[in-house]
Amino acid sequence: MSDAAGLAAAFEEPAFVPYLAAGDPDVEASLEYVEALARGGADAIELGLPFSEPIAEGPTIQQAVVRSLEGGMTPERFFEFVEALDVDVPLVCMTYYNLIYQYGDGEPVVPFVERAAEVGLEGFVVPDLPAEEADRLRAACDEFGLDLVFIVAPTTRGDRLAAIVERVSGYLYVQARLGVTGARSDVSGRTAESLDRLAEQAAADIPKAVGFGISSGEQAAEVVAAGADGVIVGSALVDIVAQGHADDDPPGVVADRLEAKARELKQGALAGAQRPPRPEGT
Amino acid sequence: MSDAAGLAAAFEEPAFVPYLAAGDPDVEASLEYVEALARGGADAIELGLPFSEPIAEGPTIQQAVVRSLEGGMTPERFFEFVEALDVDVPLVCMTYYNLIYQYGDGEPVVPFVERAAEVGLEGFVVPDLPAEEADRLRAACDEFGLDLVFIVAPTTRGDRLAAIVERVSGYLYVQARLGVTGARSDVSGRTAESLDRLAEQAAADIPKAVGFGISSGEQAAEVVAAGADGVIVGSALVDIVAQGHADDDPPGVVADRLEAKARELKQGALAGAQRPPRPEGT
Amino acid sequence: MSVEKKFGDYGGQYVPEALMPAIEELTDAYERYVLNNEDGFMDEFRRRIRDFGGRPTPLERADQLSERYDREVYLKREDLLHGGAHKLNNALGQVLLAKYMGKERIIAETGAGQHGTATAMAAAHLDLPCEIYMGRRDINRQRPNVFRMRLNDAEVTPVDVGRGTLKEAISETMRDWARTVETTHYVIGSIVGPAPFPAMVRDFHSVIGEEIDRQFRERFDEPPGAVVACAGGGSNTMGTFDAFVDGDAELYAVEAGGSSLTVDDEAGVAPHSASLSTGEEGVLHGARTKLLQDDHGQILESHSVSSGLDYAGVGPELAHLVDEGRVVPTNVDDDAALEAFHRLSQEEGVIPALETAHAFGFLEAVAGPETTRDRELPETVVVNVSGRGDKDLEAVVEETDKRDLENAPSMEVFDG
Amino acid sequence: MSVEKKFGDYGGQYVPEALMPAIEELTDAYERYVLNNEDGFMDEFRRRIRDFGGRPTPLERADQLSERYDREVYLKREDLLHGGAHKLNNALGQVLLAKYMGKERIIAETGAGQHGTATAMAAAHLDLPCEIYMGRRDINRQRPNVFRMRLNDAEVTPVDVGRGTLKEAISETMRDWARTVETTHYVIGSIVGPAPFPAMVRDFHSVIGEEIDRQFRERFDEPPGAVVACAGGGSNTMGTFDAFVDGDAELYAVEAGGSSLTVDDEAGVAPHSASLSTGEEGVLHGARTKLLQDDHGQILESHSVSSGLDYAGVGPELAHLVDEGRVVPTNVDDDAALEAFHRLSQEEGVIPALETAHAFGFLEAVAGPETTRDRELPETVVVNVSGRGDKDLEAVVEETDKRDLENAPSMEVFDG
Ligand SMILES: Cc1ncc(COP(=O)(O)O)c(C=O)c1O
Ligand SMILES: Cc1ncc(COP(=O)(O)O)c(C=O)c1O
Repeated sequence: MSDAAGLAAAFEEPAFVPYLAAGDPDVEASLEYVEALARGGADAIELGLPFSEPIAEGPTIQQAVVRSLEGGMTPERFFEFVEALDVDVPLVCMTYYNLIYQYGDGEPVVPFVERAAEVGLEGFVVPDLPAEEADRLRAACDEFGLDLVFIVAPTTRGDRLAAIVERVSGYLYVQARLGVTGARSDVSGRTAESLDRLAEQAAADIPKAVGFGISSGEQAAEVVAAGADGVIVGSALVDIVAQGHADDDPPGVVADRLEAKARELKQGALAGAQRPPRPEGT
Repeated sequence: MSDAAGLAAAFEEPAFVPYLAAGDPDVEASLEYVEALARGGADAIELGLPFSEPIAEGPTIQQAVVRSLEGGMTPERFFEFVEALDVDVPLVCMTYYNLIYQYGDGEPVVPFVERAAEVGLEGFVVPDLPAEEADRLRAACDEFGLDLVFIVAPTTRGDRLAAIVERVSGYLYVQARLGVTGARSDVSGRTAESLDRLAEQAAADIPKAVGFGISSGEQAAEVVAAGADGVIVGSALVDIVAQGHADDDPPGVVADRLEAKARELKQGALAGAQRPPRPEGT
Repeated sequence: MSVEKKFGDYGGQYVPEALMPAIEELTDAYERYVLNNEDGFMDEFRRRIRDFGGRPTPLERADQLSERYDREVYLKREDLLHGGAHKLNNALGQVLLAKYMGKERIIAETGAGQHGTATAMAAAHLDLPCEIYMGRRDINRQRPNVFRMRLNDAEVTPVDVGRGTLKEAISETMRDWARTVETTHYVIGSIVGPAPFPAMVRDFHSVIGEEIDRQFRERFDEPPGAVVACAGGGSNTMGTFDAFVDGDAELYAVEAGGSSLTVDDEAGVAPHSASLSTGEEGVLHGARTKLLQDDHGQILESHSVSSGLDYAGVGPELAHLVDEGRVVPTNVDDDAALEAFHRLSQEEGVIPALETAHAFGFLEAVAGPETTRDRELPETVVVNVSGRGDKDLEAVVEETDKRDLENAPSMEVFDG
Repeated sequence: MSVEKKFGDYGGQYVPEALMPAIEELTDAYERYVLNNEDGFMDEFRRRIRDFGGRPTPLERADQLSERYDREVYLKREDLLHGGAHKLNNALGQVLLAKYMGKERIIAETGAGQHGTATAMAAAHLDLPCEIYMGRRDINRQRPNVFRMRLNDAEVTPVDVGRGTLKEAISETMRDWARTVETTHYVIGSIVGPAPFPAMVRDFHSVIGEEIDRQFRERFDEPPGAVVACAGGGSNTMGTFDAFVDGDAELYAVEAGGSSLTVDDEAGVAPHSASLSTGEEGVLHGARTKLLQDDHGQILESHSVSSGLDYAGVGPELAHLVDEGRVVPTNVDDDAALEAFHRLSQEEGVIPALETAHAFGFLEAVAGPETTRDRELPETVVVNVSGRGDKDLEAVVEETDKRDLENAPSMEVFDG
């Protein structure tokens, strides 16, 4: 576990960590939307840098990726986007490894991390980079003081979990269910199971944020009540962007909806902390 | 060689032997057409009893066969057709072996020949019955005093020719060219070759009628000049029937055309006999 | 060995005189090259059918069918032969023979296009010009096979007479041959036509049964109890049976029962193609055999969902073996053939030709869960998979759509 | 033997964490069953690929091509494998492995439908439910293959996102797998994807090269001078090369040169699929390999007249062997591939898949009468005929029509 403390600080109280694809559906609106999330109570924000083959995403985020790419998003424009943002919560770049690898000249990976640090990003989530392949990125993150978040799946156990815990910093992204991203109306029983498993590991003292399928304040509350340190919400928010785009709603109106949704989710997370802890072993 | 003399008698002078499919395009018109050919000078007439798979015929006669079958022609109706004809030249039934074989009850082949004799037919041409398979039909013909004509092809030689000559009676149908029936504007050089070959065989004293592709008086003359005892003409006459049918001409008009064509061909045959004989070996 | 011209009273050479010399020449070549391996003809044939054709084809245990029918069911996989059917055995043999005979040109008829494509492949392989006669109607129904022939550089000549199907194409090819016999060989597509074709075509296909015999004995140390093959003209049938005729195996020839066995004599139409089971003796396309014909001897129009079985005649040797009681003729209707098609595709992962499916329809009829026949099939059965079904996909989808079959998959995926 | 996870720097396991346990389980099963023949897995595989698949496939001397190129040209006839392409080697191997692993369900992606049909056949054969993801656009372009999959009882699930082609289908299949890993095995269709797929898929295909080696030595007592195979993902390629990597034979991997090698960076489009010859290192679909990508690392849309080669990546092992100088990467454009397609069809009577045609296009380019390259090809060459062209007939006719090719047959026969 790295000692970079940036992201972990966001989890002092039950945290709400939203995700949006940067530049969806265009740069200007997208800036407004991210700022709306911050206003709504986000404790940290995951910003997607779109990759053409988003194998870990469900249809909702896939479409967001397509919109952003069609709008001309590139890694460099992504960094400019981050620079242009007026928010004061930590920002995490969520992207696929090939974009990190190809950026800039010289030693692969380093230029991307250096530039990320320069624009003020606090860390990365890279869904197609397993811990075993992550040493190069981990080293660069250490060099520039950034966090590297890993996803833990319901199926992750034993040695694999140990390899992740050894390399993670910032927070652990706990995947609530098998499958890909996408809003769902129930929260899997597996979340609790995963949190229990993590509690038993050396992972005890890193914040655990649960994501994949959370779409309401009530779900956020349940997840936090089950022991999570925070909730990650993506598709439910991207849905709002997509709907607004489809209906040609003014960006201001969409931004208001996002802010309201953010508020609901943040409140849910806070409310969850007030609920009685789960009985052992459920 | 059988000693039945009926058909051979038709070749006392250079003979014209026309072919028509009985019942083409319908029974009534067809009767009129056959009678017109007799008036035009036919020395014998080949009447086709249509078979559904006329493998030895070209497109012209195939279509005639189809018209006749569609008009309801059957072997029994064919015999009635022959009975209804008012002509005084010998009539030959040209058909395929399966119709002869299937007719009537009891010993195959015999009922057909018996009935043919009854209605006054003088002989048969069966293009799909090679000499080797013909003993049964030959015997029945002998029994009822009918002739059995065989076709000799440009490629027929040696043993095969001997087998044919041994079984033939009436006349030899000398095929002018390889291939199937159908009018053509030239007469094959092979005709002369074939006639020479036949002259060398024991076949010297049976009439040789040349057919396949003859369509004009001039061609008839050439063939007779080359040594033939007669000409057989089918497709050129069937063409007249087909054209009349297609144009919806009154049967009387078509019959007149047939009679005129018959006259041309008979005159050609006669004229051929006046020409100087071919130089040896051409 | 001497050339078999007749099988009992069946067979013979009922052809126009103009063809007889060619047929005698062919008979002579068949005897020398095929029967006596002159100039190593058969060695070359065996090498080419192995390297070009893909022989031997496997004998595969059909696990699901064996369970379903509670006996050992084996598949002879002729569908894996180059071109997708047994047809190449004969086409390659005859084209090679034409080459040995010094012929310069190949012609053939085709109905569904299977024999035409096999002949075109063989002619391309052996570098001989080739012309295939095909009814206009068939050309339009069988586009992929026409493409294949053209791609192999064969001429495809449309036959416009009559209904534009196989019968007309055969007659037209005979006409071409009558014109060109001196330089041309006519590759007949089944064990039909004048001698020596029926015996010769059988000989080229008899490798099927020889392989079965060897492959089966390697597993069981004895020959199979029953051998089953579909029968149109009967080439895959006799190719499969030949090695077993002198033994004890039961031999089942499965014909196309079409939509019904009742003939419409008035219209000249048989709604089936079961000449072996229901036909009568007669002469067609050069041979005496069992035929579908009306009372007058006119040939009936035959019908079957499978165009390769859709023929009014059948090989004279099969007719003879049926009369002798050595081969059991039977038939399966269109519906049962389609169901068998789906069953084999789903349960064994082998999509058969519709022709082949008839053989499996018979298995279901005599040994399936709802069998209505009381024939007791032996414990071990080999079925010849005469061809693959790729050529039949559109037809199967269309025919399945018209019916209410038990096991038909939906094709809804296209609807979106 | 131990599992190869990397080939030099290429390969690895770049997949979402949720898939890692399944991949570890698979790695373990691969090691036990495939590498160590536990429970006789490889024996059963070899038996089934023989009896169900039709192995060994022949090695055939191409008489006309040998003459044309003035050297000994041999064809490895994978087109005769059940289903019509090499694909079954891998599909059958993986489905059988899934069965040994106790999986209850099979999924796979498909582009042109070749891998999908092979997987559907194997799943039907081994009685496992099967679902194939296929882009909507591909579904409508490849009707016959969709029919075949449905007939084998596989679900075919249309993928509507994006352009509805292979790339989207792969991503969608990975998503299904991420959801269902515990009970489902994902049968990847080439030597791509995360370890252990590249090594495992190669191992199932390596029988191709082993047979070539044996068959060639039977004739020449030495290995061939050169071995040529087309390369999309590279499964037929490595299957053919594997037995020769440690020897001296020259190994040529022929990619799709498409209409041009010039990339349109603005549109994100490569008008070719030559990732091995022109691509750069990157990470795609679970592996580090050579890719077609823009300056930012976004994957380019690839193009080829042959849909089976139309992929922006390539197997990591091939990328490594190219870097090592052991495999020579080369490419052939659409026009030359079509000409080669017609040449093989006309001169050898073998209608190849369009993918395969590229390998023959290379032969023409280096050894043909108008060769422009000065590479001197060895005296003996084996070309892998990875598949047959039946699936490509409509496409070939259409693409040929658009061009002015030297040797295209006319399809006028349909005009009447
Ligand atoms: C696959 C297949 N099986 C069987 C047949 C029937 O022919 P035969 O009875 O001569 O084997 C055909 C004819 O086209 C065919 O294609
Ligand atoms: C016949 C054939 N050859 C080659 C390929 C290319 O695949 P690979 O490069 O994995 O052999 C395909 C893919 O569909 C194919 O169908």
